[in-house]
This record gives sequence, C-alpha cells and structure tokens, in this order.
Amino acid sequence: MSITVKTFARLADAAGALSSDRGARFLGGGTLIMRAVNEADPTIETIVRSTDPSLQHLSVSSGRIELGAGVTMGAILAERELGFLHPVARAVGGPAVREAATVGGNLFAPSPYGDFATALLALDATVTLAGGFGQRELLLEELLSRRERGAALVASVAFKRPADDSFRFTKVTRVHPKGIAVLSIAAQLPLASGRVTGARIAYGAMGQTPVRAKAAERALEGRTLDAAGIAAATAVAADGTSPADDAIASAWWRREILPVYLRRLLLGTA
Amino acid sequence: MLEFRKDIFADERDDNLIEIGQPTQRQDILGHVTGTSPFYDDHRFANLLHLKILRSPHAHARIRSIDDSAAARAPGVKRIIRAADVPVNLNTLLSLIQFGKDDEPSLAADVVRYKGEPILGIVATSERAALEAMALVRVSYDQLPAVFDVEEALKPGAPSVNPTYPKNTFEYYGKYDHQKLRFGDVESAFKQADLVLEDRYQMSPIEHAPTETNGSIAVPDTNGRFIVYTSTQALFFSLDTAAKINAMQSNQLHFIGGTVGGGFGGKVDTMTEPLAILAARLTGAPVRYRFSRHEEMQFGSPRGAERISIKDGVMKDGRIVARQVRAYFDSGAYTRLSSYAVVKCVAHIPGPYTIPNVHADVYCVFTNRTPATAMRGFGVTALDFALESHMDKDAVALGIDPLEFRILNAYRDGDMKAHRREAKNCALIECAQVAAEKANWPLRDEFRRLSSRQGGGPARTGGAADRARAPAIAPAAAPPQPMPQRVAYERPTPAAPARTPPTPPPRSAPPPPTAPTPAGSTHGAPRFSSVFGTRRR
Amino acid sequence: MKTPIQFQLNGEEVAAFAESGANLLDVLRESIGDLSVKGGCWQGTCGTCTVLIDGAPRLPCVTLAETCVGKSIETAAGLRRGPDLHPLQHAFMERFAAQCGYCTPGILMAAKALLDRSPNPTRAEVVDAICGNICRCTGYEPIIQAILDVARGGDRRRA
Amino acid sequence: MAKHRGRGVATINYPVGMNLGGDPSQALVHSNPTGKFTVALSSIDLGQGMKSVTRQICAETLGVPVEDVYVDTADSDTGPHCMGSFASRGTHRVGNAVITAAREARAVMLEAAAEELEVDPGDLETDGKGSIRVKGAPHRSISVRDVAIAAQFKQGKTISGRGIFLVPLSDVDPETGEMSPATCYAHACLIVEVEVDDETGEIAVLKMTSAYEIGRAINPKLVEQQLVGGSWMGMSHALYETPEPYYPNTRDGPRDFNEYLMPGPGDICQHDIIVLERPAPDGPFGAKGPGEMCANPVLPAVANAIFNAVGVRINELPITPEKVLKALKARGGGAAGASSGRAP
Repeated sequence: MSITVKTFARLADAAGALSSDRGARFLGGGTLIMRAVNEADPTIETIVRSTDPSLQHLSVSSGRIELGAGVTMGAILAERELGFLHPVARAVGGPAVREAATVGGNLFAPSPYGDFATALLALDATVTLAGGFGQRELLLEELLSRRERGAALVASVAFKRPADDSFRFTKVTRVHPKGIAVLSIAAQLPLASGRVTGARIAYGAMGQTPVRAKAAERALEGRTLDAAGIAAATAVAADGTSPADDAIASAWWRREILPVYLRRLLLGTA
Repeated sequence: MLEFRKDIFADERDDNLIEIGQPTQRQDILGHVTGTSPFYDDHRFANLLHLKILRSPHAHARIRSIDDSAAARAPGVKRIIRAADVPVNLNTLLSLIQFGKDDEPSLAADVVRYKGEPILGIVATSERAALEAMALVRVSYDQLPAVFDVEEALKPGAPSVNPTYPKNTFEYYGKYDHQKLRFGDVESAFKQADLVLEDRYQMSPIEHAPTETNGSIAVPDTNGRFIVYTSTQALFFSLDTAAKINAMQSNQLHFIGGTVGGGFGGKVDTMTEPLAILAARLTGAPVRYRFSRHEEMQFGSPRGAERISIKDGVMKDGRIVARQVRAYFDSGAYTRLSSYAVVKCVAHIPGPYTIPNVHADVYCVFTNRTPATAMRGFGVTALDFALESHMDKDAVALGIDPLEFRILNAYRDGDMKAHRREAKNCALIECAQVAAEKANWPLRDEFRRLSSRQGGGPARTGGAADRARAPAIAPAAAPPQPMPQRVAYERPTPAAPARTPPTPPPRSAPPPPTAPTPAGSTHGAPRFSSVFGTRRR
Repeated sequence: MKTPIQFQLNGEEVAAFAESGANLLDVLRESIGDLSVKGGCWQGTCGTCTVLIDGAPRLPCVTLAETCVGKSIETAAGLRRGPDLHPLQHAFMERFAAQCGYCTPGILMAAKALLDRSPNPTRAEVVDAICGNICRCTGYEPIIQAILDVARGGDRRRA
Repeated sequence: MAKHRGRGVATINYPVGMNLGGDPSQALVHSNPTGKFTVALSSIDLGQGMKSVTRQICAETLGVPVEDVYVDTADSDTGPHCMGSFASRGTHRVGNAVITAAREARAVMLEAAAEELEVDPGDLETDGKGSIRVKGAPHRSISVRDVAIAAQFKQGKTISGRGIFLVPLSDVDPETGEMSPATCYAHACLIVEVEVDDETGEIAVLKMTSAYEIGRAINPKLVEQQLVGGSWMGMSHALYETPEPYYPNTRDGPRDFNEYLMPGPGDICQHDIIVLERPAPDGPFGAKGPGEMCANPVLPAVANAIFNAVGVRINELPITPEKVLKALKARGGGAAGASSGRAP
C-alpha cells in the first residue's frame, strides 16, 4: 500500500484534510516526514501539503515580524532585516537542510532538535493555527506544551522585533560547524539604563521541548550583565529543566555545562 | 603539509627509479569527480527485487513461533526466506582458512543472540513493500538472560551466548580459552623493579561508517551461474563464503566488485551476498540486499571494544624490565574475525619496545551484542592506545621526558622481540627524532644521536628467551648490524622447538550436503590446520 | 499509484512516472537513471545525494519528488560540459580531494552552490558549505583546499 | 573560564599484511597488440588507491610510461585470487605479485625486441618513455608498440606474465606465543597539541606533527591521502566515535550521521607530516603499508595531551568532554597544572 499525496491550494483545506485523517501528516520541508516515509513508518498513510502562498509570507515591519510556517532557514538567512536570527537559522543543519527546513517544521522537531523554536520561545512568539473553520492564535509556549498530543497545523508565527542587540543565541554542539544540540540557549535581554527588565530565556535540548528558564529570568530582573549581576541567574540556570541522555550527551553533562554557557552568553563571551 | 626526509636511511634505498615516488594522478580520479565510477549499486536491472531482513528486537531470546502468513500475502511480496531455506545455515568467516568452528547462522532458527540478528528475509517488488510486509510478521519470543560485559561473561553462571563456545570464550588450539605470550619471567622482574605501574583501558566499539552502506545485487546469469555486484573488500573471501552458505560450486558465482564507497574493515564480513544470492535462486530474479543507514550503524559489525589491563615494571634509569598484559576482545555474539585479532594483538605486545620479560593473556569473549569485526588497525589500535597511554604514565612516574623514555626503550635492529623473532628494519627512534625536531620538542643530544641500526642485540633482553623456552634465534646467529638485513623476512628457525600437533576438537556442524569444502583448494588452508587444530575433513 | 513528474535535469527536460510519495533521490537514480547522484542514508543526514534545485543545495533523499515538478535540477553528471571539466572537478583532481569517491559528487554540488552565490568565499564559508556532507576518507582538508583553489581564481597546478 | 593547552606524544609500529602470513595474492599482466598493458587483479580498490599504486609498480617494472598501463580490478572471472583489501596488505602483497608478473612480461618483451634488433636481450634496456634500446647505443632502439606488434603477429610470442606473492604461513606456539607475525613493520611518532576547557571538559585539537616511516612512498600524494585522512579518523576515534555511547550498556545507539559523532570540517587542524623511508627488504621497491597505522598514534597522543593540559587521565574511549569534566570534578575541579611533560 503506497502513500497518498494530497496537495491543497488553500491551507485551510489542508488543515481540514489533516483533521479528518489520522494517518495524514503535513509536509513541511520534508526533513522529518520524508525520512519517516522512507523508513515506511506505518503511521503515515497520507502526505498533506499546501501550495498556499501565505506559507511563504515573510514580513518585517518596524515593530512586528511575521513568518509563514513554510519560510525556510535559507529564506531567513537571505533576509537582511532578520540578521539577529541568522545565527539561529545557520545552526539548523547544513546548507542543504537549511534550504528545506521550515519555521513551522522546527516547532515540531523532537529534542534535541528545534533550535529555531527555542529562539522563537525566547522571542515570546505567538503561533497562528490553520483550521478547517478559520484560524486561531495561541502562544508558542502553549503549542509546545501540547505538541505531542495531536495534529495542529501552523500557518505562521509572529513576534515583536527585539530591541537592538537585546537578542542572543548560542548552541553547544560536539561537531562543528554542523552538529545537533548538546543544548542551545536563546535570550532576549531588554536593558533599561543598563539593567535587565523583562528578560526571556529559553533552552533547547534541556527537556522534551524547548523550555523557558523562568528562575534565571527572575534572577536577572533589574540586574546588570556583569559577573556580579548574573551570578544569581546562573546559580538557578538548570531549575525546571529535564534533559535526557542521548547519543550526543548525558543529562548530567547538559546540566553541568548549562550554567557555564548561560554565563558566557550573558557576559557576551560565548 | 607533507615533506620527506630522504637523507635518513638513504644508504638503504635505490633512488634511481622513474615512476616510483611520483605523485601520479589516481587512475580512478576522473570517474570520481564526474560521478561515473561504478559502485555496486550503479547497475540497473529490469524487475529488480528487494530483500529486507526482519531483525531481533531482543539481545537474547528463544524464538517461540513465527507467523509470516499475512506478510506472505502482502502486496508485492515474492518470497519469504526462513532459516530452513538456507542450505548451509552455519558458518564462520575464517573457516576459509581453517580457523575456528562454524558458529553463526545466516538466519536465526531457534535463538537470537543479539539485538538486530537476522531472523527472516522478505523479497518484494520494492523496499517499501518489503518493509510494509515485515510489519505484518508476528514473532513471539521467550527472553533469555543476556550479558554485555566481557568480564561478566567469564564469570561462572554467566549466560551462555554462543552454543559453539559455551564458555563464552573462543577456543585456541583446542585447549586454551585465550592466546598466551610468555617471554622471560615477569614475576621476578616485578620484584626487582624500582616501580610497578598498573592500569586498565577500555576501547569503545566503532562503526566503520562508510558513506556507501554494505550491499550487493545478485543476478541470475545464463547457464546456472549468478553474477554478484558487491561492495565487498575481499572478493574471493566473499565469493567462497557465499558459495559455502549456498552449497554452490565457487565457479557458479561471478563476483564483480569495482569501486567501493569506503570499507575500513566493515565490508569483509560478506553480510549481504549469501542471502541476495539465495533470494535470486528462489525467485529467479535479480535481487538487491542493501543495508539501510540505521542497519549499517547498529547491526553491521562494528570494531569490537577491547578491555586491556597493563602492568609495567620499570627502573629508575628508565628501562622497562617487565610488561604484563591481560586483554579481553568483545566479539559480540559470534566469532567473525575477533579470534584472529586476538592473535595479532598478542603478536604486537609489548609494542615497539625491547622488554626482557613479557607476559600476556588475551581473550576473545562472546557477549550479546552485534558481532564485531575487522577495522583499520585491527587488534592493534586499542592496544596502542593502552600501551602509549601507559608509557606516558611510566615516564611521568619516573620524571623522564615521555619521548626520551620511548626512545630509550625503542626496539632496534638485532633485538629479540617477545614473540622470539629478531627485530629488523626498525625506525621508531628516527621517527621520534624527526617529529621532535619538527615540533620543537626538546630532546637531549644523546637521544638525538641514537639510531635504530646501532646498539641492538639479544643482550638487551638479557637472554630472556633462553630463560624461557628455547630461543628461536641463537644469540650468536644475528649480531647487530648497521646494514640492511639480508633475510627477506622473519622466519621460525630450525632452532625452534618441535611441537606435537594439538588434537582436533569435535566438529561443530555437519558438512554442507553438496558444497565441496569451498575454499580448501584456494586459500592454502591445510597449513592453518596445524596451527589451530581445527582441520575440517 | 504512480504520478507523472516533469522537470529540468542539467538543462534537459525529463519526465518519469514516480511511485506516489517517492523521494527525488530514488526517482533520479531508479526512474531517470542519473547515477551520478549517490545515496548514503535516505535520512537527510549525510549529504551524499546533494543536488541543486533552482540553484539551491538540497537533499533529494528527503525531498518529495512531486514537489520538484517544473523545477531545474543540477547534478554532478551535468557539471562537465562535453569534454570540459568544471573548475571544481579540476581542483578536486589537483588536490587529490577524493579517495573512495562516493561522497565526491555531493560535495562537488555543495561547493558549486557556494561558489555560484559567492565566488570568493572565506575558509569559514567553505567549511560551512560542506558541513552537511560526510566524508569518511579524506579528513576534509584537501576538499577545503580544492574549493579555495577555485575561489582564488582557478585550479592552478600546485607547485 | 580557563582554557589549558597541552602536548602529548605516541610512538607506534604496525605489522604489514595479514598476521602470520598465509595470505596470497596473484596478478596477471599482459600487453595488447599495440604495446599497452593491462594488469588483471581481483583485488579491491576501496579508495586507498590499489589501482593507482599497482599501476605505478607495473610501469616501473616493465619500464614503460604509466599511461601505458591500466589496472583492472575486482572481477572473479578475469582476476586471479587475492586475499582481499585489509590488514595493510594491498601495496605489499599485491604490489609484489604485480612485480613478479611484470618481470615475466618484461622478459618476453625484451626477447621479442632482441629478435627485432638482432641483439642479445641482455644488451637491451627500457627508457621508460615507450622505447627499448641497446645499452650504450641509444640510436639502435625500437618502440614497445612495434615490439608488441612483432611479438603478436610475427613472432607468435605473448608478452604477458603471472605473479603470486605469498608470505608462508607462520606456526604459533600455544604455550609461548612464539610466531612470525609479519615480515616488515611501518613506524610512526605523532605529537599533538590540544586545548581543554576546564569548565566544560571540551577539547579542541590544535595541531598535529608526525613522522611516518613507511618503507617507500610509491606515490607521495596517495601516502598523504592516507596519513591525513587516517589522522582525522584517529582523532575521531579518540574523541568522538562510538555506536554505544554508554558501553557496555547498549542504550541510545546512534542511528544516523547526526547522532554518530565524527569531527566536522570545522574541527580539523593543521597537520605537519614528515615521511621517512627505510625500505622493507621484501617490500615492492621497499614499500610497506601506511593505510591502517596512521590512525593509531593519534588516540594515545590525544589522551596524553589532555593529561598534559589539565592533569587528568581518561582511560576509556572515546574521551568525551563529559568524561574529562567528571575527572576534573572528581579531582576537585579546575585544572591543576599538568604534573608532567613540557608546556608547549
């Protein structure tokens, strides 16, 4: 029994097809779905795809950034205005994977993958879901918390453009330059007269999904980004994380080096 | 990046050659850069069928039942191959050179002994059809206790992994569970030593990871022959193994290799050819059996892990007077080539150093993991890691420069090695001197002046060979000489003691019904029987 | 079920009937017969099958074939123009940048993708361009040197 | 945050060919009617350069240009038996077989030439450019092409040769391990410099310097390919690779090239290599086999360099950052200055 491929001009129709077929998967860049298809994953009977141009939509206004779910890492790297995201996009696979891997797909990439989702979490992104009966918005954080449960078709993501130089990202890998994450850290660190106000920090590969570093965020509030100012934050860096042992690294090592790399990121020495 | 030091050993070298030494372009380079080099899978056939293998999910289990009826009816499925379909379903690779007993089935019949062991094959019109049918096969197992640690496997009461070797160790000469090396007297040397250092080292398994996975295509040819396009590293090795397992005459098989997409030792095992040929015989169609990357990584034989303990006795002046090695090769569930690596490892002990007292026991141990095989540096890589790490510790403990410590103990022409052969054509000291100079590693003058060609001789081992069993080479026979050796290569001399041939152990498997002992005629096999006492009739 | 697929391969119009859900790698090799594209993993993790789709490096093994309808695909088979080798092919020969040769076509295409976009890359850019391609033989250095040779103005002979 | 540099060294040797010998290889060499030669082998080229090395050996022995020789490999119908491409035996074993075969073919070639030039074969020499001439009288010469045509169509001679090389199988004494493992050994010394991050255990390999003694470099570029690629693999074995990350526990085995770790193009370092040549008495033109041994010294040299940098010994491969960090913490954290070796 071979695979059925259904192509829809409208994303809404694709969403409808997905919700009505338990054996259906939405094809983003293909790096996840096509591998499963090649391995004859019995849970995949139908590939649903959409040629809806909205998936490629990419808008950068002064305040707000919107990315269609089909926007690739390559497209982001081609967009000058998104320079602050280039280190993140470049951290996803090699050049050939970046040309295929999509923003939407990355939100569903199992740990230790999902570096772009980690960055979006730090950017407090909202996600627009496509549905048979119109779209709805929710916080990326919510989506991640329930992504293991059931199909949701992402239409786009949006977030406030971070203040200049307030966004930082680092990814620790064993292999360079292309390697999957031992861990990744994304941080948005707005400064008011030299002091951090409303920091958002997210970790990749420190749990089943990208997670917020809420304790560290609190500990940074009102502090300066120097050795003394960040000490409290790095002390609680690993709070609330649940990293796993895998082929890349043990949970122990991930926990051990997380504070080190958080400190280096905050001090700008990573 | 690469330079020559032609001045060293110049007097031993004829430099009046035309082609030798030239950076001539590779004969195959044009094919490589144009993507036209023919790899085994670059051959196309109409109606090609695909073989996929159902593998054990358990490390050790008894197969209670197999229900493949639904799979047999699945779309695209042409044939299911079971253990009973394999003409000679027990083999060991080195039976071709009369070394070891047949211990590994092509398809497991009753018991699976490692996670990933082949149980049954599905031949279908596409890989996908075969995989979908595989999902319909129902196998029920009774799980058995498994062992994964080489030393656990040797303890009394440990689960027995391989029925051919119930004690979990390969059998040497029909009487020992390990390979011995005895030279001099380590015990008394340890007593006299100023310092005794002991430590344990653990090699990791390694995946060969060739970019081209193992695979082959078997194609029915005219006149009952089969053409086999293969990724093998050893054409006749694979041909004779495939002939044996399929109970065919070797001249019924025409093996065509060609360019191989990397091997590193991982393409000697002949893991795909026998079943691809069997599938082609059973279906009358060309059949491809290609490892997936996942199969290559987890179920293709890896470099086996070795656990090596080293005990050195050293003197304050830097001489190593005794070295004892105990090593365990993790062979996985079956022998494949680990038994051979053990002997090669023993031959390599104590490394490129002249040590008067050496003692080693090296074991080939069976565990419930993917059978190991050869890999680049087979039998030696792990030992070098252990020996050279330990050399460093010796040097630190003695407060001697690590490189000078090595030069001091380096073997030289005329020295007696632990396996009782004269060292010849040595160049370790020169390598150390040249590398040190290039890296600005400070060596004292006396160490810069030493030469592999001077100062060697049996005396350096204090006649250790005499103290042990009869020396292979009378001390008088070979005075140290600075000039190249006349003798082409090392040989046992008449002085070597005569040995009574060991008694052959019982044979493990009945002979193939129709197959002539495949390789007996082609691999100089009979000679090996005297060595390993496993002569086949 | 089979689907008709048509696209440009190295400048020529080609068409094939592909199994529904087939990946581009199998279509290129099995249906169309471009054997210069080698398969290493069918997982999207080794880069061996790298080709250019509309000028961008892509991995056919994880590309749904029917998404390529109407696109322009370049493979190693199209690098050479008649008897004339591409400068990258010359450079790989000069630098002895291939041993078993299995990863070579994919790496050549990854390198072409880089040089087509930025003719004068830095070493870091060259390293990034091939970081998705596994080579088990060479240790990468000769490959990097070969690509830099072309960037520096061609496959001049080494002294 | 502190990064510490250290240097480590290892010296090794490596046996050439299958242990104990008993591993024959054969070769056939023959000329076509216009003086171009084919070497027929069943041996395998898996990237190491078997075709190229045997081609150069054949050309040198015949005394013809290398372009006039083509090596055909890996066909069991046309190529005579070869034990296989492993144990660093290709250059040594197959190379010797090719020499024997090429010598036989050369003898017939010179006989045929002698008949054409009406001189004694012993008075002839090849110029390596495609001609055969009378020693001391270079104007009296004939092209290999004309000799081949004459041999084939006029004299009825076959310009061909057969060769086999076998190192007789050695016995092994079960009690003492007395044996003849190999007929010649290659040698190496490798010095490596590393940098270790004492907060994370991460290791960067900064530089390698090595000396390899390989008997004779038949082709320096192919030797370089082996030594550069091999040292990369050694670095990979030392620091990265394993299909069983929690050995002897079998869990979490890698399934793909993202999970199976090997140094990427961004992890490699400068490697200065010096080649020494002490010809092996029984090697083809003295050649040994550099193929396998080149990876071996890297593993211990890296382990020793790490100790030199931060003072901890890791005895279990691969030497992952977490093993280094665990060892540093077990020792109270931070990096005690290395207690040995010389600082770079």
